[in-house]
Amino acid sequence: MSETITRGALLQRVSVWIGGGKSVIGPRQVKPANGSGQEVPVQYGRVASAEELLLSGDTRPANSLKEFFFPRHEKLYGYQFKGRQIELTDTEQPSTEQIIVGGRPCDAAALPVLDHLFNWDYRDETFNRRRELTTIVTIACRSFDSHCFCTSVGSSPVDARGSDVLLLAVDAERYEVRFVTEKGRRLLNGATTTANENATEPAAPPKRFEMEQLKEFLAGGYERPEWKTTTLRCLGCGACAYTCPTCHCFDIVDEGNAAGGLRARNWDACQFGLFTLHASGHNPRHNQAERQRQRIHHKFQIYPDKFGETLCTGCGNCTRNCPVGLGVLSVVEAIAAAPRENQSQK
Amino acid sequence: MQNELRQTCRRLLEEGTVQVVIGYGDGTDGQTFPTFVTRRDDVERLVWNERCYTNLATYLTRPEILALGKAAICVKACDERALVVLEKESQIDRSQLVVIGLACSTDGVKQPKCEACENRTPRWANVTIGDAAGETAKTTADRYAALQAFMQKTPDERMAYWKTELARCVKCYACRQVCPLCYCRQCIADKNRPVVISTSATLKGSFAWQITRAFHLGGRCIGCDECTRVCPAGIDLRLLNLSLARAAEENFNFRAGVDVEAEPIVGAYSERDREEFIR
Amino acid sequence: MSEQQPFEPKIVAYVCNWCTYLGADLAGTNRLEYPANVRIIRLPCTGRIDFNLIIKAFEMGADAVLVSGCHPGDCHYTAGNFHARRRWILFRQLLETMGIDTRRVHFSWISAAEGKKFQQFVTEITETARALGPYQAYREICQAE
Amino acid sequence: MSRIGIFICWCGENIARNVDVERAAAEVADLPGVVCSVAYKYMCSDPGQSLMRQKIVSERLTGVVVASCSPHMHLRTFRKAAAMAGLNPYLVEMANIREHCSWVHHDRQQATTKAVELIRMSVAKVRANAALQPISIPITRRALVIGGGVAGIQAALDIADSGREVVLVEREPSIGGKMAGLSETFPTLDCSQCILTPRMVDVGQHPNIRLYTYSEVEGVEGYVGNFKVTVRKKARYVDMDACTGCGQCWNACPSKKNLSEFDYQMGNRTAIYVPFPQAVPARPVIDRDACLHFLKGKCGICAKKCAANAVKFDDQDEVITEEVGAIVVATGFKLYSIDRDQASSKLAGYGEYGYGQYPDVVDALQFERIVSASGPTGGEIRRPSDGQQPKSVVFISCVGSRDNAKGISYCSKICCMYTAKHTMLYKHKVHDGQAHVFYMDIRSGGKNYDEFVRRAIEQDGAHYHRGRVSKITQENGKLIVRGVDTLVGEPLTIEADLVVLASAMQPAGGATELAQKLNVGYDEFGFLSESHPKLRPVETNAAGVFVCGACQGPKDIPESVAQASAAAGKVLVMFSNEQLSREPEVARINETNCAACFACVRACPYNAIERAEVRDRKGQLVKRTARVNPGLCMGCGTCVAICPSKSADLEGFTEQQVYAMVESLV
Repeated sequence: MSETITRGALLQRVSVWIGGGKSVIGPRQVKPANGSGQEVPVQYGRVASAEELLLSGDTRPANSLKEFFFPRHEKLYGYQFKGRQIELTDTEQPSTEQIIVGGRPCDAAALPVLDHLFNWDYRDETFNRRRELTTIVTIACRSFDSHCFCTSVGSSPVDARGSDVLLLAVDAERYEVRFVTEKGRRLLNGATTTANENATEPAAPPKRFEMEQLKEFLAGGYERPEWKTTTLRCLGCGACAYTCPTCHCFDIVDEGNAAGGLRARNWDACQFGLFTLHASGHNPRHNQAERQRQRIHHKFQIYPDKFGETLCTGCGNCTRNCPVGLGVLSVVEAIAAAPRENQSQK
Repeated sequence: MQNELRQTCRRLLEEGTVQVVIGYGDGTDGQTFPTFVTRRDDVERLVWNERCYTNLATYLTRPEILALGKAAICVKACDERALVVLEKESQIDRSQLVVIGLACSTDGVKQPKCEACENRTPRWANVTIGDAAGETAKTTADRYAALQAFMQKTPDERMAYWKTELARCVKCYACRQVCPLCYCRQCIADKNRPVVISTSATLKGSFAWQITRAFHLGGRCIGCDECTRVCPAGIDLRLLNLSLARAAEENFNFRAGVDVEAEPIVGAYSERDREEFIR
Repeated sequence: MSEQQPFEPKIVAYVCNWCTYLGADLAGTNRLEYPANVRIIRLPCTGRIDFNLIIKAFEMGADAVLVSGCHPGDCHYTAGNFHARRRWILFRQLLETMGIDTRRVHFSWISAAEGKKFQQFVTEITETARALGPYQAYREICQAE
Repeated sequence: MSRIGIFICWCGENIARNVDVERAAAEVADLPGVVCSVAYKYMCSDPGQSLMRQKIVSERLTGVVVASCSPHMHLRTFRKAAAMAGLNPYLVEMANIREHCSWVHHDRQQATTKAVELIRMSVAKVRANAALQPISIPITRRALVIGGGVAGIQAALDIADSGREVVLVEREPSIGGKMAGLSETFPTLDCSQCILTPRMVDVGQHPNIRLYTYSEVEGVEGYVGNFKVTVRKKARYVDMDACTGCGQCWNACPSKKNLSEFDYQMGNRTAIYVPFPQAVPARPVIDRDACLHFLKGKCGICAKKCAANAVKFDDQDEVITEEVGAIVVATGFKLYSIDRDQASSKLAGYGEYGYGQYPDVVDALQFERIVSASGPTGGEIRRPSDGQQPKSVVFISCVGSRDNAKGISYCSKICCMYTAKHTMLYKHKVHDGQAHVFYMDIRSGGKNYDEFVRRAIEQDGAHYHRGRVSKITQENGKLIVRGVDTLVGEPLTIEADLVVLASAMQPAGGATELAQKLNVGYDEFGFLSESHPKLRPVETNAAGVFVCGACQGPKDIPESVAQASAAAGKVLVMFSNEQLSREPEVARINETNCAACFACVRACPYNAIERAEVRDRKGQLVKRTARVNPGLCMGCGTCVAICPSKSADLEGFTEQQVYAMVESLV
């Protein structure tokens, strides 16, 4: 026995939520305002109507869900010069309820991973507030592409971590509903029916590398030449980090003028050449190989050591969005498969 | 062609003419990625097919690649224009570079820019592989058709369009990093004393950034459209580039990278430049 | 902006030290009155005036920007204004494409002897800006988060 | 933290009438970094300045804003005052609340508000100001003069007479230039050689002048005050020191039928020769292409005849390096070559006038030699073809000049005058002859100039026809000149024995190549560009390089001489100090960030930016970079705007300062 919901019933709920002033977020085709012919990817975004949502379970939005909890630009507080005094104004805490519909499980799975970071030595008010205000309905992936590798990092297309509700498509019109949290149950209360229909488990992408092999390499391969050879083509942009559901580096900037301004938290990315530039002029990571090594180490060694969780859900966004097809998967595949006898080689 | 390419590269590496070949390698799903071949036996990794999009010229100014030694680079006719500009701007020394020209067949690389392709065979390569035997005369109108269509909108509509589009910009700077002509050691966007361009990915910061990026390519952009291709937010940056390219062609009869003799229009002037807009 | 007070546009003028700045001085010496909306920023030469400054002025809430220097051939540094002119030709096209209101971006040659022209031109662009109203579109861009 | 002092001037009633200065002073007193804000009746007065000086000391100010008149009026005054009080003068800024505010805005409320904003802007700027030190450059107080015509001679003598050394380089074997070949000069008809040759001798004997004739400037390195010039002394095959100029050699030389350059191919000279008897130096040179020793390997008569043993057949070119601080270019002109191949495809010749085809069609300089007492005819007017005295001579002006169809749009300025002179000289020697002049306009502006032309017409009976000549043909030994007299409105045909073409002046050959070596600009015709047509007429955009004479544009002798003295004066002003002191508000390059695209190098109007290399201690190339030579930079800031990464910045108007100003406008 399982719970099911029809597509119509779901969309009807969405319309009610939108009508009620809630922010509904989901994968949608970003249409350019003109018809210049430019192909525009599917992205997660706030929808104005239920019809915009793409709920087939086949979409792989180019962005991740993190920006709805940890936006790319977030005002921390404002300041005004008043004579010789500086007056600070607090930022209003978020208060709009958000409902994410049609998220990918791998995107949702990143959120509990990020919870560690935002609640470690300092409890981040706005992040946690947004987490509380948000309910997440994910749809199990019905398909995968060559960049998907959730199974390699211990996840799967039906991974319910981070989701409040996980839907599995039964057919084009119906979903099997798996409630993960009470919050999720409350959200769809009354919209589901009990039926004796279970969705077939979707096919999972093949395992691309062995985590154990990777960890072994990371433990002893800091100076391995593969770091350089596999990352030569990296251009040093932030496309991987900014579309990654788990990357969370940020920069604190002041923006203002003679009257006042604001202090903000902006996304930052470890592949930028100036990311680690010190005020002295020294830059400890002075080439892309070192920056890529840092990225992989952070995801698979440093973060797990600190928080017990891998900082990667295998969504494949990094590789998919990389201008030169370089991402966690391509680097890790290469190094995990590197011959072992070279382990000690400098 | 692919075999010929591999043979050529093997020879260049064997003879020690170059230490590295910058070319295309196979990726998953038939995609191709930039690859750097330093050993002759690795030339088998090189491919040439209709998905060789990247303009590899962007690697010619990167310290990681320069460190590999004297290079041979694979270019398509469209990419090759970047070399002309880079040479004019003292970024490359053609005598220290072997250029392998790859001719695109008619059903070759398919990108929006291919619509306005005028020349499928590189013109200044040291070695040219394949013969596309094709120059398709294009008019100015063909070149700027996309822009022309866009400019039919009213200024307010154009502004509204860019507000929608740039709202998606996350400032990942893929447009900058992929650009063969954005080789500054420190971009003005990263300058903080003073902050000329707000670093935030807000509309304000994104407008300032995209205006600056486009303008700094004014009279320099060769139209490889890599910025547009790689934008994860799907912003049609090409329109901005085209507008400056058209301005350069209409006002100064200049197209970046098509004439090895022509001097850059940036840093130059003519006493006869138009000025009807100046009061 | 209350109903009683008419809209007073903010106008930023980037001018060269040797021609337009002196033209403005001459307007003063001759007591040629003009609206008080313009704020002059003195730079050595139009050759020094970068397009980023125009954008920055709009970010600071300017409703119009004026860039002015020596007539061709009169540049104190012989060619700075020619370089500037060439940049403006390109830059104006970009502004058009972006849909930025080019009625708010003015370029002029005003010599040290043209106090009268300075007065008239500043009056005219102030009136134009007043008629156009606040540059709401760019303010929205700057306020969006 | 800055400690800024604001000083607001009433300027009597000038500012105070429309600006509430006390209110303004109060409103800006709280700006960040401001420690004192006062208003005073007259800031520029002695008490006003001393108030500022006191405050600088008592308030330990790190920056000053004077809100008063235009900086063009008093910025120097206030900077000087600040320096007296021990504050770096470049930490003073002004807010122009008079010319730009109180004088033009009569609404007191608005004017005061604006004054406050202007002050706020200046405060924002001065907080980002840096203490700058004047740039001083050591200079070699020695000048190079290129070209030994009348302009070069004048400039060299003026500089040398002031006690400074001069290196004078002349391409020909003798100095004297075009003027040495002229007969008489307008408007006084004094003999050209009589006035010039004493000056030539002065040059030759001047202890401060090092003269290199038969030499050319090959390369120029360095910059203002510090040029290194390489001069190629062409092999002369005569030992200049040993030779006494006795003339035995050229009198004995068997190769006699060589066309004389000095006589414009109308006379002959020997293979070993002095160009003309009054040559300076009066030392011969051997023409390799005419000398039998070089052509056939035998002869050597000159060497045998030479008592001083001065003939050196094994002489070689010599390259000499001279260090100088200033350069005067006086390379002069040549005549437009009429029908010969034109150097530039933009120019067209005058085939229809038969020059080069008919020997009796000559140009103006050839006619000067025909008239000259030292010329090939000994001063008797005879035509080249048969030596007959011409009874009818046609002079055609504007041959090339003012003729867009021929590619020269400018007026050569001197032809109207010398053509009048030619008709007079002709009439004075051939009393029964008739001179005809075809002209477009007569341009005779100058002291006693128009009177001179009137004399040619009224006293010496020259016939002036306003119109162009369409064609010259030859029939029965006569030149048939077909033209039109537009005043009469009829075609006009004149049978002439001799035709003289007043062809256009052009810069001397090689002038543009030289200009490129010197980084001096030139116009489409090759005339060198002065720095400012009115205010810097002898300076060029290459600091330390000056121009005079016809290389800068067509001009006559008095003008060339005046300009030469002006150039010498500018050189001497420069040499009046041991160091060249320059304003420090110049550009600088952040060499770490510079991407070496060199757009700034192309754009710099002063060629003040060079391509440089940064090397480590071992001499390994670290990177390339643009680098500003502060000795050449004039501070326009064009490089800043053109630099995409803003690696170029301009002291006094840095990005920090300018953006601070804009960002204060809120």
